[in-house]
Amino acid sequence: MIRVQEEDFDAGKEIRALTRGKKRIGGVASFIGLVRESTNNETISSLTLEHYPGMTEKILEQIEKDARERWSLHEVLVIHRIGRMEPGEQIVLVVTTSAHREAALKSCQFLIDKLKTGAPFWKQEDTPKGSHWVTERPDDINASERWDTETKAECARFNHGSGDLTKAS
Amino acid sequence: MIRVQEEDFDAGKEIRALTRGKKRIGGVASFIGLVRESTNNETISSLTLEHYPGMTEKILEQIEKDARERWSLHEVLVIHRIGRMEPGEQIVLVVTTSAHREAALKSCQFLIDKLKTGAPFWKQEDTPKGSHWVTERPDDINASERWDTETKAECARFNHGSGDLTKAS
Amino acid sequence: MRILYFGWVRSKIGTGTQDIEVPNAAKNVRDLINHLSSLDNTYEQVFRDLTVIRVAVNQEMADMETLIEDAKEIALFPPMTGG
Amino acid sequence: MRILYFGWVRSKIGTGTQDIEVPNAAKNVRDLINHLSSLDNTYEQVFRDLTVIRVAVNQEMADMETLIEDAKEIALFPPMTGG
Repeated sequence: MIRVQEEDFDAGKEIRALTRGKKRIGGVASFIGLVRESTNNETISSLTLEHYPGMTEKILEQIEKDARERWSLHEVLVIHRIGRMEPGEQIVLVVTTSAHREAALKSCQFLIDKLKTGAPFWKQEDTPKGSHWVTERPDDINASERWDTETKAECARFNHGSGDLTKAS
Repeated sequence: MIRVQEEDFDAGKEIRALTRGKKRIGGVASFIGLVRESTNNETISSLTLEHYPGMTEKILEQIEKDARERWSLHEVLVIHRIGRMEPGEQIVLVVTTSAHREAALKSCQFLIDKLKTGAPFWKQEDTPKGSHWVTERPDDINASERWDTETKAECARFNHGSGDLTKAS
Repeated sequence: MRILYFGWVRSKIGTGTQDIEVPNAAKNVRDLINHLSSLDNTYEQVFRDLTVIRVAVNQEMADMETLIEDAKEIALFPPMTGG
Repeated sequence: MRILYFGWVRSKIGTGTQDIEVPNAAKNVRDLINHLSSLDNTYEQVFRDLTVIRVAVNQEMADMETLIEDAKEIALFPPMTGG
């Protein structure tokens, strides 16, 4: 499930709603991205996120679909905020659930890695010296691309409980 | 921080308490382990966890220390429940926080992998056919051991923001 | 044709959306950008280095050679920085 | 000396804690286990296959060859299954 919204989110509440009554889930992995007070030794007073409405949702849905092809997952949730945020505020939440922890943890990392450079969001940082657009980090490009070189067979190694999942309604 | 307790936990509340006012944290990774309703096609009516009081806390503190040597982490929290739990209940919570996502996600996986086979907990499953002690899974042993063959240099590659962290009070 | 801009491309051009008449000779995205650059010095500056420009045609990632004949919506923007 | 049992080892022995007089000749964990097995058939059965037995001496992981001279507390248990 994909949500793009201005409002903050309650990760605990979202995780509870996602897993309630789903007794086949053995592992829940989550990642929360926060606005930091400084990057590259520069003070950040606020961050503004803009996106491409319509395309953002399509791309995030495709990334979720790609994750589900690689791992046997039960529930998946991505919430990405847009608009203005201050240091300490939550930007993004990724939650993945599976019978086993490996699929949940790997797919959580996959989703956040992929959406960093593959979903149409753009960050602008406000600093005491003025505003600037954030440029993409080479580490983020590498983190995304490593998943493309990793074979699906490699992922399948961590992919437990697919038999169970097939039987799920 | 390590907690071994009978009571359930609220992951969202724990994460909020851990990150509140810590504006140098950019990524929060978490893992929640849940009791599944069945394993190996056998129905589980409940799970009872026993542990070695005193040693459990020492071992978990050592695993946290090992994680902090491998990655630049801010806050770390492990809550492990003991006693009787029913399907759908939470067993364990691991939360790691760092300036960047890679350190948070990797260390979260490290902690859960290590405590599965390295901390003195023992699970007993109650099924309609009776109770039995859970045996260790070969996959869990492999998941723990892969961290020992992975060099610390490999981890350092993901280890951003250590300069920042050194300056932290 | 509707052209959308995001990030610093939007900031520099000064608007996020434009409806533009594209000449029939413009077959692909590169042609469209060349047309824009011929119109105004601002476009020429924004699109001088195409290695820092990403493009989506009808909300799907595309490249400079993608044909625009069936395009309803073309977006031009810098590398994405989400998460 | 205080001996602790956990998991199925505890279930089979029927208690989690015992205070035992260990003969001076028992130098390491293996000697201690042999001593226990000599006392009672239950111990002999539990400790027949030592590949499934793990040990901690003074709350630190140890093995069958670990010396027990300074041990206050020795724990015998199956492989751990936490998380």
